[in-house]
Amino acid sequence: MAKIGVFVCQCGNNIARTVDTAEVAKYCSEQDGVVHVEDCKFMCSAPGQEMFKKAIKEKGLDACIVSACSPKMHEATFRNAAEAAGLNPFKVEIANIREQCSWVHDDKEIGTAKSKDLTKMMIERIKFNKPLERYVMPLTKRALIVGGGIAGIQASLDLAQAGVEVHIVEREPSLGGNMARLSETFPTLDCSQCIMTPRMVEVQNHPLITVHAYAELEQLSGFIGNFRARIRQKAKFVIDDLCTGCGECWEKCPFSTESEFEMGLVKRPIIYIPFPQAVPTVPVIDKTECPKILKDKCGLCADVCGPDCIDFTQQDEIKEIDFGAVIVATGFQLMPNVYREYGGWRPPHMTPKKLTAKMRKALPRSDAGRLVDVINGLEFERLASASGPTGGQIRRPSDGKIPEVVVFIACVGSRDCNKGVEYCSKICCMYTAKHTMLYQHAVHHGKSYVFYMDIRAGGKGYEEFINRAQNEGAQYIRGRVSRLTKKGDRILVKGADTLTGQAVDVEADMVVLATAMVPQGDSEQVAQTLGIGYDKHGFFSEQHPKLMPVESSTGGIYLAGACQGVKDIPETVSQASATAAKVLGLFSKDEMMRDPEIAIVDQEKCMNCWDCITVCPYLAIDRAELKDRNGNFRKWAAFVNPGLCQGCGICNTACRSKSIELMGYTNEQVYAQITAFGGDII
Amino acid sequence: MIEQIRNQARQLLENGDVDVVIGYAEGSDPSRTTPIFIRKAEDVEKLIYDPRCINSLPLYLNKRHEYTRKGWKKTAIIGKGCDIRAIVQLIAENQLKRDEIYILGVPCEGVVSHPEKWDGSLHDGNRASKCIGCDVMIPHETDFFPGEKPDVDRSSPYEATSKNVATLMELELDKRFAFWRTDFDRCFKCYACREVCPHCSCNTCITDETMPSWIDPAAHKKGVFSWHLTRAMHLVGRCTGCGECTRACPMGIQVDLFNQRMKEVVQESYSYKPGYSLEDKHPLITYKVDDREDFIK
Amino acid sequence: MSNIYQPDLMTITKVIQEAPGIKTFHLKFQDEEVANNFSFETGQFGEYSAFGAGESTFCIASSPTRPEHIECCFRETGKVTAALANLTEGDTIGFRGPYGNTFPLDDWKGKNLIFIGGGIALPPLRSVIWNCLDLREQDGRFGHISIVYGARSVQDLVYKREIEEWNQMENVTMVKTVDPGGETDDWDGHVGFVPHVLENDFKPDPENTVAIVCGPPIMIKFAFEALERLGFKQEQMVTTMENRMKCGLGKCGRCNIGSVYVCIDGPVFTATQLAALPNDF
Amino acid sequence: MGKKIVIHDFEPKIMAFVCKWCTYSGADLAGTSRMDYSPNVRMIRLPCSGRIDPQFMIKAFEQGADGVFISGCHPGDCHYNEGNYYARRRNTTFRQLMDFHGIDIERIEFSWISAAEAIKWTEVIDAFTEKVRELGRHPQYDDEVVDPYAQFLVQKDQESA
Amino acid sequence: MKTATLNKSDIGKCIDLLLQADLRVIAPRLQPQVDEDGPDALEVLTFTEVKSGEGHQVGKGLLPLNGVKEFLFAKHEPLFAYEKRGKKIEIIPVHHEYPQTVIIGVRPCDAASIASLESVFSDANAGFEDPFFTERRSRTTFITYSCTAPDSSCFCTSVELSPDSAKGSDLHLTEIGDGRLHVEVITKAGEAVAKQLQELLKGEGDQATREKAGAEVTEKLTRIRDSAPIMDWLMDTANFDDEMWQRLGEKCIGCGACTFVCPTCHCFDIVDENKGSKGYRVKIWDSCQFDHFTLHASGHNPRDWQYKRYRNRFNCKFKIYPEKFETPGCVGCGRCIRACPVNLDITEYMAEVAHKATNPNAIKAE
Ligand SMILES: Cc1cc2nc3c(=O)[nH]c(=O)nc-3n(C[C@H](O)[C@H](O)[C@H](O)COP(=O)(O)OP(=O)(O)OC[C@H]3O[C@@H](n4cnc5c(N)ncnc54)[C@H](O)[C@@H]3O)c2cc1C
Ligand SMILES: Cc1cc2nc3c(=O)[nH]c(=O)nc-3n(C[C@H](O)[C@H](O)[C@H](O)COP(=O)(O)OP(=O)(O)OC[C@H]3O[C@@H](n4cnc5c(N)ncnc54)[C@H](O)[C@@H]3O)c2cc1C
Ligand code: SF4
Ligand code: SF4
Ligand code: SF4
Ligand code: SF4
Ligand code: SF4
Ligand code: SF4
Repeated sequence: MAKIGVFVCQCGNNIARTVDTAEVAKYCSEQDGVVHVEDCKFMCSAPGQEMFKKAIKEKGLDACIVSACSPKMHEATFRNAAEAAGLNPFKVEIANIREQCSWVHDDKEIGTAKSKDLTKMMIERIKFNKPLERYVMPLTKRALIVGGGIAGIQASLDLAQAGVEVHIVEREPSLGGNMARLSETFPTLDCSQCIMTPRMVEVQNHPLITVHAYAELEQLSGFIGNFRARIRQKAKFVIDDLCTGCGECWEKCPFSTESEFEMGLVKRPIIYIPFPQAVPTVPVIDKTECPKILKDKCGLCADVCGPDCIDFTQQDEIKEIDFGAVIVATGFQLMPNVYREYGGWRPPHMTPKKLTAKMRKALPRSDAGRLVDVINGLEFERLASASGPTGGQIRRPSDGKIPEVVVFIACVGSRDCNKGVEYCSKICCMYTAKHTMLYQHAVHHGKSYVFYMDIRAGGKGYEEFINRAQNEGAQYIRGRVSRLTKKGDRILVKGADTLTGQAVDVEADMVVLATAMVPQGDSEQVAQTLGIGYDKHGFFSEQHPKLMPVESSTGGIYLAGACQGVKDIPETVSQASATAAKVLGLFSKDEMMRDPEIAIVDQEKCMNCWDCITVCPYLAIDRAELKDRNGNFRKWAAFVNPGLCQGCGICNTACRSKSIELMGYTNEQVYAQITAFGGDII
Repeated sequence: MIEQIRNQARQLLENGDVDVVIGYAEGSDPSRTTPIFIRKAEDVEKLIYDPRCINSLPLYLNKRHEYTRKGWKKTAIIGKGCDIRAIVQLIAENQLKRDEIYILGVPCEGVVSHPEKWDGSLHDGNRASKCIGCDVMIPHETDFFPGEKPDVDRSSPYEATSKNVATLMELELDKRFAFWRTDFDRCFKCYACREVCPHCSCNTCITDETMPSWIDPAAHKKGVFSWHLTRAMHLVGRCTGCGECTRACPMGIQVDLFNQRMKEVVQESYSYKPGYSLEDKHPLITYKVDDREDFIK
Repeated sequence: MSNIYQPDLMTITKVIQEAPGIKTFHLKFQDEEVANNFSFETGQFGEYSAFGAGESTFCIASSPTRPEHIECCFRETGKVTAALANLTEGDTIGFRGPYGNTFPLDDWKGKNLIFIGGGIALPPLRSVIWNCLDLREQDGRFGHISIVYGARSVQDLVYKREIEEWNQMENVTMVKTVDPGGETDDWDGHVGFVPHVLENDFKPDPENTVAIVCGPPIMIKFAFEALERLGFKQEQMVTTMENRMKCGLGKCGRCNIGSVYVCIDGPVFTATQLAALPNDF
Repeated sequence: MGKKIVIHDFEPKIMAFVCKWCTYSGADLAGTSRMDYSPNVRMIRLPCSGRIDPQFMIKAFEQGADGVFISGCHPGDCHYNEGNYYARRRNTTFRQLMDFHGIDIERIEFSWISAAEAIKWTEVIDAFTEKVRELGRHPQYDDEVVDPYAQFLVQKDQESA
Repeated sequence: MKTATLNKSDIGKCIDLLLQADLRVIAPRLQPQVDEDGPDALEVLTFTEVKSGEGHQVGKGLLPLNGVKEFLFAKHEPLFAYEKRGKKIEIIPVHHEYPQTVIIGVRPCDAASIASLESVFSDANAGFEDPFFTERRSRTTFITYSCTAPDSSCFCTSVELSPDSAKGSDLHLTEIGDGRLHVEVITKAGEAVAKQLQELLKGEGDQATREKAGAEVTEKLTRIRDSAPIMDWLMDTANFDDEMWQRLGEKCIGCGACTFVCPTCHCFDIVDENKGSKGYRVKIWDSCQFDHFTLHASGHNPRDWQYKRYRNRFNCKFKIYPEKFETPGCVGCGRCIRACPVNLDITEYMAEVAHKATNPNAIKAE
């Protein structure tokens, strides 16, 4: 390593104006280990690079310093050039004497002195640079998509169309997610089912897409390019391959329970598909309700099934499949139960997390003390949907009457640290406006009021959409509703108009709450299964809020749709396509090259305290058992997975015994740099 | 009380439940006690416990003593509260498994600060200052405790602050500096303060590293300052306050004051005290998004 | 006031990469006078410094019969050796020495010699091998010379050229071996641990023979045992110890085995001497 | 461009440890925008402020730095998500420790500087250099400056008097 | 041998006189404590350079925590400097101008320890002379002070010394009552110092009282062993593997405190302190109690277990020193006993060995 070459660039006049490059070169030539110096007009020019390569070859240089512009500019250039000349690229360092010296200092003396110092620091540092080899990793070109809402559907189609094999794991018996519930969608008011169903069918028919409906991701191991997923295919008690989707079974099923898809507004049979356009059209038996499974009574469906595909003994099935990338598209739910707040009694304080845990026990509709006609947005969507329980007629749940007066309340649970979540759910303004219109279109004489805090309609055509809603008759009142109470068969809405400062009381037939959009109830658990980060609400965290908004904190796992934050459909779809692009980028090569500037562990020194494991943001560190020659267990030690490590070096700092070290920024390198600046002691 | 402990120890050894009992025995002069490893049931009579039992025995449980502990599958150890905190911390740091040890807890009324100060009884003049405000006089994590263990509330994240630290903090900066310079002048880097620390359990301490030389190995001013900064930093949020480093220092340097000061900082900033939970992660490897940052420009 | 800790400066005239991580330096004193006054005998060692990193102990790997330069051969194991490994021709290093006792060549007159070495322990042997070969050339003072040398793998063998040279020499038996698993396809030597090959394949005759063993402590132990089984007596077995040392002057206190300081009373010991030492090595 | 640099009798040595994503880029931007700041600082580029080991700061002081400057991305902006949070905790404690040793923590500056904050970079660096210049040479390891023993005893005596 | 008397109260004046003569004076002094009356505070007495006769603790207290060894065998001794210039390296000798020094208030055990150190560092040991030690030694004069109140850890009489021994001393002081000191001038250097103190020294000493005083103090020592059988026992290599080493030594934690405070422990390390292209090679203290002290590059460690390291220490004192240098390596100061955090007591080893040496059969039967 004692053969260091130093190349001082004048950068035309950019550096030479305030730095005497010849002087710097001369100074460097006197340094320990430097065997070659060059003072050059333009290092990055073709002749400059040629000279650089020539010097490496002819002088047999084993390390090079280029004193020039910021490493951000040309570090890669010179590293590549060195590689071409047969020198390990990581034996090239840049001393930044332009952006951080010549351009910020006027005085030539100072500029020269500082340049000398900066270069000297690099000379000392490079003596400890180790030649590093990029890691080559295999790559499985198959993508896993968790969640089959519109985000998952979009991403899968984009990928499959580009020739990538895709598997979708969907928890429910059908694809579709929340969008399938919507009636018409803002800002164009086109029918949700109409635009969605063709895509679902396309997914089903695409030869490269495999849908695991009614399945869950149980475990994900491995790392970018090399994941292995354990997928639990929940028992449907129906044999997929045989079922023709004729519907005999669900039509004959004598028992029923509340329909999740219909938000409990109506009932569904025990063997069911969630909604008529479901994909796949294979029904499942709800084993928690089925009397045949629970107490061996009934079994009617099996009798009626022509192809004989009912199998009550079916077990959950575990499939292990390898993937190269994962797209998470698990979506959202509406904050459950908040409307109790307006129901005349105070609920216990609950965070959204706790609320969601309780969601499963969705409140029974017939609950006496409740205001049955206070519903949430999705329920309204179902009421307004042509395929919904009322066939698109807006009728209130309690008695089926067509409501004359409907009050819409925005921001229920959103923007409210105390009773809900701090953030703005962003889509509520829009869908509330949509709802007023849908209502208005369905009930021409009806009167709709909207209590709102602010109108947020920042989207293409969104403000116009709100204006349209107001023009079509919705009365917007800026203010909070303090209480909802029962008054006869109506609901008394007590509110205030903060613009006029007056109390407003409205007697409504139905109240629609625009409740906050929150993550799925199990999002934290899902995040842990996947090994990705999540924020305090439970939304999955993106790698960087601005520059890497679709990457999760773990390499190879991408985020699409509402699982990452509140989104409407256009945003969801764009993000889904973005993840597809990322995956395609990853799959564009046959194997992966990983930067070697990653952490490695000195396993003998490691005292297995696992501090590094705690701090690593990428879960890149694992526990390894060291064996002796005879294969007996000797000790535990940390082990860095080069596929996961992103090279932040946080572990390096956290490790007290300094058993883990970040290549390219080793302690010795940094120390050499510090010491070189320290000045004289003799 | 010690009789109950002896009986329990005897039983453990006789039944083969443990291979060894680590405890205290009479030392080589009347003011001192010494650690003892008891392997035979008949030797349990040697066990004693009184305020002279200063040593932090969990030291022998950390990895540096692997050689000594070779072949011990299960170890019983006599622990006063502060030592048990050290054990708990070792477990939390994965240096020890809970089921490898059997904790014979002892109620403790405090220990003497130095053997030299022992005059036959414990009183305010010789009770170690670490014992003031101690909330584990009835230890928290035990397998055996002589008698009933009353419930003690240890939920407060604050431990008593040290009077000595307060005195030093009141000094002006340059005086504090002068004080430490005087002290550090004496330090010859024997590293006794490190070796007695139950939490300095690294296979190779970074001070013994040569690539790079983390701190100058010499006992000159630079070397000593760097050593003490390093040591104190490594113990932030981990030091369980046994005070052994100060006691072990043959040059009378009160090294534990750094740890005590850092204890206060950690309490103030992160409401954290080590050695109470088998799972907690220490504050330097955890964070909160809204941690204090009043000093950051 | 002469400073016993102050090294003389030497220039590296040649660097040879012997095996991965192992290098040989050829060294010449920079000061004429020092060079003229310098003499050493085989078996002795020196303290070599890489300025900025510190000092390390290596034996002098060249033979006193070839005094044009001295050689050392070292493996990269730590700070100093890493720093040394970074030096190239023309660079300066420091040297203190020679220190320690020497191989008792006079006692070996007229005897057959077997040199047994493992891994990086060939350098000290190489010095004495060449010394003996050269002396035998001069006056035929030694009988047959055999060399048993092994390393973990073919790659790790040092002095590959000289092994071949010895192999070609008349009146020299060269037995080379690598540990099981370390052989290559074109390997023509033995496969097995040195003591094993010595005992089972080579089977030297103890009659009028001295065995000189060098290697890691564990190899020395097994080689001695093997030799004893072959009928060698303790006084026929010689070794050199490589205890860790800093000063080489009997002061820093770390190389002692009982009251014996390897740096001043060693590094060359006969098995008889070792047997009398406490079990502290 | 160009305030004139005045060379003072004492020019402090300032060691800066910065993350390469934010602060280093911010400093680069200062260059590209031809801003001007004091030349006393030497930067060591690290991947993340979470990589800044207190050991580096100790070493820098030990090696004669008069001030140490640490900087990384603003909270929430860390390229690695959380590195700067760990850095913050480390420094909270490390500063207090230095303070307890009697070392002026004004000599350690911690700042969040994003890649866009070139102006902030120059301002903070200039102010810090000025501050350290006023504090003077870092006396920590100088044998000559004071006889600490005498000084301490004198102070003790004065106090008791 | 010349004798004189000196008033005990004049020691401060002595120090002033020596300082006036441009000598560096080192005397026991108390070090400041954060809270002098606090329960944690101990008196910290050390040999320190003093700038005036005030506040010294000569003759008070027991032993200073540090021995005098650091003034002869420095904690940090630059051996030379070097500077790298390209391929060339220049070695620059460091100029050591050690001040002429007087150490006053040295206890007999510490004074005797100098002889032990000398035997290691002088050219008598393998013909290599450590110039730094000898240079410092030649410029240092020891004024010793007989002990009056040994503590329970002292055992100098077990190693052929006594609380009033003048071995290794240049000028020896013994309390003879009435606030007077008996002064013995022992060496030339002592005489030179005595000359500086001329005005304070009075008449003749009182040899008889001095001896009586010495004998009285000797009576107070509690730990008394005969070291001769110990050495013999250790000479037998078989005993190197005796079971007692592990039994007694397994509690040792290898902290090294005992070796650092020991006035005769001399192990050191040589390291480079580098800064850019310049640096020093320095000699620093080290200890045989550290695990990496003997660790080989191959990972093999001859003393892999802590008890073996303590065994080495004990052997060093009672076998290696006597065998190599014909002086015991221990002066019975008891510092290691006081310093040891786990109360590992060198005299327990001595007792055990003595027991084994004198009752070999009893042990075998055990
Ligand atoms: C009342 C209301 C009205 C709306 N109106 C409009 C509108 O008019 N226009 C508009 O643009 N947007 C509208 N939106 C927003 C729109 O619904 C969302 O943007 C969109 O549905 C987000 O799609 P997604 O795929 O991210 O999530 P989802 O639709 O929630 O899909 C997630 C899917 O993942 C599945 N899943 C969840 N967890 C798991 C798991 N662990 N394993 C396997 N599968 C899992 C779920 O079953 C579901 O199928 C409205 C929202 C609401 C609440
Ligand atoms: C008489 C003698 C002759 C030797 N001859 C040779 C030789 O010809 N070729 C050769 O490659 N090596 C030889 N060695 C071993 C060589 O001295 C060490 O490998 C070297 O000193 C390691 O130095 P370092 O500074 O690079 O390692 P360090 O950074 O100091 O330490 C690295 C590791 O090496 C160990 N170590 C340090 N110094 C020594 C030492 N002196 N002996 C053993 N282990 C040590 C340390 O414990 C540590 O584990 C010899 C040793 C002796 C005593
Ligand atoms: S932090 Fe260091 S010692 Fe602890 S497990 Fe990680 S690498 Fe090992
Ligand atoms: S460098 Fe960062 S990403 Fe890599 S292992 Fe360490 S903490 Fe994890
Ligand atoms: S125990 Fe005391 S003398 Fe030894 S290293 Fe620690 S502070 Fe220094
Ligand atoms: S000082 Fe730090 S590195 Fe050394 S043993 Fe203690 S914790 Fe480990
Ligand atoms: S071995 Fe102990 S008693 Fe003997 S001289 Fe050393 S410190 Fe004193
Ligand atoms: S004997 Fe005591 S002082 Fe010495 S190393 Fe062992 S524990 Fe430390």
